[in-house]
Amino acid sequence: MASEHPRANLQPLTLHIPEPKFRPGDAVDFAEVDVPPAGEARRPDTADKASDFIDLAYTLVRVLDDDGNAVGPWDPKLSPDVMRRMLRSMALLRAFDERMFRAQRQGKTSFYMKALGEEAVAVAAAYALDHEDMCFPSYRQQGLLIARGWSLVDMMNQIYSNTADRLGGKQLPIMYSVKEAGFFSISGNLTTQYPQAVGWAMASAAKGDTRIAATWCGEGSTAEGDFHSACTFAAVYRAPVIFNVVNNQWAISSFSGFAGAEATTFAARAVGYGIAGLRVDGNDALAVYAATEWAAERARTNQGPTLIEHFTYRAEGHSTSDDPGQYRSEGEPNAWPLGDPIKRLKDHLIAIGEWDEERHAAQDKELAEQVKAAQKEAEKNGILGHGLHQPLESLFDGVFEELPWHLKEQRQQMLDEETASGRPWDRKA
Amino acid sequence: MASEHPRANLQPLTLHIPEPKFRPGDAVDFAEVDVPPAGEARRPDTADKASDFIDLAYTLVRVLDDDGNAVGPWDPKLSPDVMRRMLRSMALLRAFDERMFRAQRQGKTSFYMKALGEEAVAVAAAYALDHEDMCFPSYRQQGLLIARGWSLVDMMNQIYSNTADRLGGKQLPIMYSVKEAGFFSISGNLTTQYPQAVGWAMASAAKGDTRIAATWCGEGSTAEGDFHSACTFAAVYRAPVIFNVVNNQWAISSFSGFAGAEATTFAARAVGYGIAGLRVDGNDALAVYAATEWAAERARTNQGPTLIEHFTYRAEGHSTSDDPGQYRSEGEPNAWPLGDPIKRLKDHLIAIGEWDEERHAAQDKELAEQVKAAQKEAEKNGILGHGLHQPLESLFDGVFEELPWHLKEQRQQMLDEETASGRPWDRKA
Amino acid sequence: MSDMIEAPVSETTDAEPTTRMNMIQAINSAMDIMMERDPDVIVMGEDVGYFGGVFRATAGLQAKHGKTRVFDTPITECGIIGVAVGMGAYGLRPVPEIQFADYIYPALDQLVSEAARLRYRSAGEFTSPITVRSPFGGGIFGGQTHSQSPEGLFTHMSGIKTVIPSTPYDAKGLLIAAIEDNDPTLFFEPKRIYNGPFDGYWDRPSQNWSKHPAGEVPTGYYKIELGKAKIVRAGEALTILAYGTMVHVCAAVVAEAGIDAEIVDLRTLVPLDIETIEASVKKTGRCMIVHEATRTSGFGAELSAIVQERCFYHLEAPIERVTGFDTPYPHSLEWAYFPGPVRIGEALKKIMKDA
Amino acid sequence: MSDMIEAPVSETTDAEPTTRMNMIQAINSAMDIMMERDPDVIVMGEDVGYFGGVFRATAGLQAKHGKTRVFDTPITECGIIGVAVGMGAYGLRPVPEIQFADYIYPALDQLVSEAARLRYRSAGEFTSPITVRSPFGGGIFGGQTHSQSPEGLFTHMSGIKTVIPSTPYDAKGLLIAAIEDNDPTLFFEPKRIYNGPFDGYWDRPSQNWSKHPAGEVPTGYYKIELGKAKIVRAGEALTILAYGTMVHVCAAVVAEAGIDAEIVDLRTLVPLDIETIEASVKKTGRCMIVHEATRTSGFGAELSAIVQERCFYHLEAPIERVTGFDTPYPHSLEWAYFPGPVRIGEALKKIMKDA
Ligand SMILES: Cc1ncc(C[n+]2csc(CCOP(=O)(O)OP(=O)(O)O)c2C)c(N)n1
Ligand SMILES: Cc1ncc(C[n+]2csc(CCOP(=O)(O)OP(=O)(O)O)c2C)c(N)n1
Ligand SMILES: [Mg+2]
Ligand SMILES: [Mg+2]
Repeated sequence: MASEHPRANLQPLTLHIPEPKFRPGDAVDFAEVDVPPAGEARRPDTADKASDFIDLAYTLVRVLDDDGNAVGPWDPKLSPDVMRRMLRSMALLRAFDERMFRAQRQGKTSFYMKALGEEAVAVAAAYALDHEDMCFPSYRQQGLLIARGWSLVDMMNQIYSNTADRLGGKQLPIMYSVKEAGFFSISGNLTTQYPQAVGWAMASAAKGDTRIAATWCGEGSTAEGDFHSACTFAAVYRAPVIFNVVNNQWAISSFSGFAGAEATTFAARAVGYGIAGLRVDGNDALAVYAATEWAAERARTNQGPTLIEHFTYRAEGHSTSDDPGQYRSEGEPNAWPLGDPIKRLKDHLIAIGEWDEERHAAQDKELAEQVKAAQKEAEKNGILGHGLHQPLESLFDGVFEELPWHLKEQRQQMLDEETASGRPWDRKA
Repeated sequence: MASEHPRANLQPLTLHIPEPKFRPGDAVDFAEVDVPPAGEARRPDTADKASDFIDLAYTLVRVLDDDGNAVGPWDPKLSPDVMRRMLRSMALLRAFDERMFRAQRQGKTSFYMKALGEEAVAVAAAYALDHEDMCFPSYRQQGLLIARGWSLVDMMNQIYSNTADRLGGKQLPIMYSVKEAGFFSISGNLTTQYPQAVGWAMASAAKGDTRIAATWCGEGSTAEGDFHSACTFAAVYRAPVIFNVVNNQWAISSFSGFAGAEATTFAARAVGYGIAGLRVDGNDALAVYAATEWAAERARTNQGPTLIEHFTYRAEGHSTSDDPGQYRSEGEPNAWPLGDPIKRLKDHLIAIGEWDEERHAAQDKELAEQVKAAQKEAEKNGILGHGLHQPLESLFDGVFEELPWHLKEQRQQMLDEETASGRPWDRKA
Repeated sequence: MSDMIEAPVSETTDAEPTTRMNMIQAINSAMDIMMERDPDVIVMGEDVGYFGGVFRATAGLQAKHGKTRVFDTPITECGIIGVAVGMGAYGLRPVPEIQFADYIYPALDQLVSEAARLRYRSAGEFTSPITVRSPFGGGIFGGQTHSQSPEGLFTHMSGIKTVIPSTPYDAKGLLIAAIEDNDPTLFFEPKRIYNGPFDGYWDRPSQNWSKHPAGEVPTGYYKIELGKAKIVRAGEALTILAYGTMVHVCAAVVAEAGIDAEIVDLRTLVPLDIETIEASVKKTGRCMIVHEATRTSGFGAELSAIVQERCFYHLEAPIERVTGFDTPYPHSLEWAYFPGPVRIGEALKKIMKDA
Repeated sequence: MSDMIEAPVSETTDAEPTTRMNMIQAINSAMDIMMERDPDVIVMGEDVGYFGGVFRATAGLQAKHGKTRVFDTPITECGIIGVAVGMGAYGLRPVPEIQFADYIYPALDQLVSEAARLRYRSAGEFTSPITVRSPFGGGIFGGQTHSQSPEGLFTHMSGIKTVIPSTPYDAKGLLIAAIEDNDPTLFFEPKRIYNGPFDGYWDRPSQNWSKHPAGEVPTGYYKIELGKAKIVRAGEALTILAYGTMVHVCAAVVAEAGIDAEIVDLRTLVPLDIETIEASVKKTGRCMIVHEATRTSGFGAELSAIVQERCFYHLEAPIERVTGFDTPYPHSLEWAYFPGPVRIGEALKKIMKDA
């Protein structure tokens, strides 16, 4: 065939490499972030077809306006009591994060990850889901456990890998597993939980159960193939699952542009699969609640999956191993236009006369005490690196249901080693 | 949090399992397939933003109408000469497929795959691309080679794994590699070529080259994680690449519903990533040409990737190992509403007075002869299973650039084996 | 060679009635029976539903057990295993198929980081009682991507079991055991012997299971304990460790060579039946290991290492590995790659040299 | 222990001037130099661009060589390797990073079925001159998914090379050789010794490279041929085969035990330097193999098998493998898993028992 573009006439191609707006030292101005007014987004019927509300993947479902009012069709009209409990859960999560972050800095454990600034995402979702619904979280949804009233001491025991750690010190701190609270074992490998959530949801549907699944991953993690497999399976079998994409703008040092945010929203991925998609103000607890409730209703009525992008901001470093000052402007967290999720819900409760600053301050104090007391309790069971908290032989527990001979041999070898050595481990620590 | 859905009141979930419309024995009626009139779809400027023509992912770009006219803004207005060459390439491809399919049935090789009914997809694309552009095909785009005028004898040599097979008998038949014709080595593992095409395109852009890449996969193959990685990378770096999804309705025995076709189009995947998407009548060579030309223009002007869904139908079994009568109605191929791509282009050329049935019949005869002659030529170099066509030691060529000691040892071992044995292999065959 | 492999009756727990089955039918029967016995067993994979699988291993299962329990999937091996892990966590017992073992790599992360690790990392709160079936091995002119033997990889991964049958009888009993097992199991099916035992002489007429004693298979439920090898030929001269297709090739070569070899069909690679292996090698003093997979770091390496560690003072000759070469699986030179009778015969000579 | 490892000067082709580098700096320098010398070398991976990598291995490269040559990627290891394969086919020489070796599994299909097979299946028309860098190994309280040693898997895959340095000097020279190599190479970096050699005594103060002779690294270009091991301690009593972190642990144990061991640092696993290994074992008559990866089917199995095959008649004691256990990498019991001085010491006693 004829080459209709003689090469000599062609302009050289260029490769586009995304670049975030601000780097260390830059003054931050988020004016370009498009924030539609609260209450503006329409709320389709949960029985509507996904193709009928594609626009919702490109706006922001927002309920709380700048004056602390709850407005528009997505207002879940929660009782003040429920809202106060949500507020309390978020504040507790923040207090917990702060204390555990510090514990890591004090050398009491190896690792910690905060959810600072994105507390609403997990907490409000937990309130909107049934307690029996199954959550497949990433590492930043400890808010689910806290909202479901799970024991702080138990969480801390895991963080400390101590004698009371139900996971026997086997997992990195914060990689909880709490079946009783409908919280699936967290994996270190990103996004593997997505197809697993779909499988769980498919199983529930196949069994004629009524429970649904929900899963979370970061915006950066959406690039993994597992994300795509999950969306494809969920679309094909109309699995009763909620996909949450927590778009907190950063994936360690990489801004969301490296996950595709320059081209479209993450909620738009849903459009690509023909499944329901919502883009939500992730710092608005009522919007997160409403979106989750709506998606759960769709799932429960066999309308299939919903993908919710939670537009939020990671106000802290990625983890205790990270220093965000190396790659982004320190002005970002405070300039973030969607504000602080705790303050926004607090302001709303105050605006409707159901809360006040004094009670809030008192609650903060109370929660700090609660966390401190829990920490004290947990530390009775030991902290990481100070003594041997698990029997050595437990290293082999759970590789298989029953130990095959080779693991028995290796276990014996390990015990013999200890005997033979002057290893400074206290078996009974 | 309160469980707002007491379980007892909930309806049991059900799992949706897709089911194709027709199974063996069923009468076929494709009335439900939505076929918009030719000429209807608008043609945006190649400089337009992807978000400005999302509708094109949900319609069908069609140029040839039922009366053999080329209509609408996508008419590429090709010269009769170019169209006659395209027609000839498609007919040659069909003749080639027929003969090679038969050769496999005659036991001359182990495997073959036809492109029957989807000839336009690869052939018209080859005409719209530059010869220097790089193709990353799946196993059903032999039409690219044929349209680029590549030697039939060379292709057959590969199919026969014979002495003249440039790939040294190392690959399954039809897994061509023709660098000279801009045709990347075909992989047996589905969709791996997708990110590779993106990498090639990124490299071209990084180097300020003017060549672009194009890649193909089936609708079934879009489910692989590689597809998602590729689209994500291409969106992020605006890679000059064309993604072709050949939606021929079937993936071996699984209808397109198992890849998500019940929920939306495959072109809609593009919308999910915010990249340009087109849905094209894959049996309309002029539409395929026009879409490819348009996408290539976008790529060449740094507008980034385009995903084109080619809506077509796999008129034959998946491969020589497959019997489609086991899982779909035999009436499907003939009932397919988009017709035969060869007949449609032929009818157009006849309608505009540039072709006639006699010339067509004569050409078919000529092409059959050409293929037959090529086959005769190729078979001089041997057919699979009849004699040893490659030196035994060539088994080790190309594992690495240079043979490490262990492969040298194994090569020697193999040669010693042969000497030691009564193995009926003729080293010189 | 068919009568060289012992009749398997002794292992049958519920042996009547029996019928002739090839390996596909035996595998199909295992799934069918398990789906009847346990409503939590489900079967899924590319083309396994209406069509019944490209090798027909799931034929008839959808019609019998319904679309919700036997269904086709999207073509994403990562998704298939990931979804199976989630179903397992719910409480189902999924039996996913990977159409060819060559296509298992996209699923590796879900297999290794998830299925194999879930029990451990959750201290038993969640488990992965899944059985991944996949045809493997070459000798069918399938070229590079329909012929590979990746079993060795999985044996390096703690938390997963690897099972490979060599007869219809074993296939059924082992598959039932794998499905009942509460840990993830890879069940690799030697596709070259789906229809009949293959003796490695590719230029001789092929056999089928109807004349082989292990082609007589109970129609009902029975299982063969995982982790138990089987001595398919007792002997004194040397020990041959093999599995899958290569068991039959070895048996044929040994018969032709008239050597009194003891042939151990491993059946399960992890956990390995070290007792049987050790006893045999200590008895014979010689050990040959045969597999079709590429040589370097194949499972033969582990076998050689462990035999050497345990039987060092009994060994009268170096342990020999007979394997595929360290090349991709070729198309036209398939039989030059394949560790067939000549390669095995040469190794036999070498290992028996001083005997 | 630092002076137990010989100064590497003899191998340097262009040795002046030198400077003190830790392993990260040496790796950084290798990439920097190769980017200067060859405009086709590009560096990509999660967080490697502006930030310079979570271990800082690519720090400064983007600022110096530009965003088109050093850039961050989406978080898809499959995509990173697939894209690198395509770039390689174009003619570039990509050096992708996988942030932790534990995250290499999603890329396995692109590595094994594509990068490793492209030259073979296209008869050399297309090649994959890519070098995949990835930190591996434990001992940093990284838990299950920041500690694994998957190198053994890749040694089973024909068409790919596997390289593991143990010092800054070697890291730089080997990485340059890997980047120049026209075949795909996995370059696993023992992260435990990025900053200093680790002797396995986790409860003693840690060292750093500034006091180690192999921390003196030429600032310019030099390379160390792939496939060449290095005898880091000559000896007569036994041969120890190790690589990466374990080289240092072995050296420390041997020094404390006062045993005249010959320690061979393999440096490249595929292709293996069999000559050096064979000569050493034939000389000493004893062989110990040490790696951190899980035991079953780890690369130690291949080493044991191949040594046994070639040195059988020289062996005076069973070859010993000292490895991690067949469990996932634990968090709190990391040091019970780790094949540290006690495990090595016990094995030494066993292997030297009759000496
Ligand atoms: C498969 C895999 N690849 C890479 C990593 C390393 N990693 C851990 S977290 C992270 C960034 C994830 O960012 P995002 O998904 O946006 O979640 P966020 O941390 O912002 O909540 C990376 C690259 C990993 N854990 N798993
Ligand atoms: C990774 C992988 N998984 C599975 C297969 C087996 N397989 C080969 S072709 C095919 C169907 C592909 O269907 P589609 O993508 O629609 O392409 P078509 O054959 O219709 O052109 C399958 C499942 C494979 N080759 N590679
Ligand atoms: Mg993020
Ligand atoms: Mg198809």
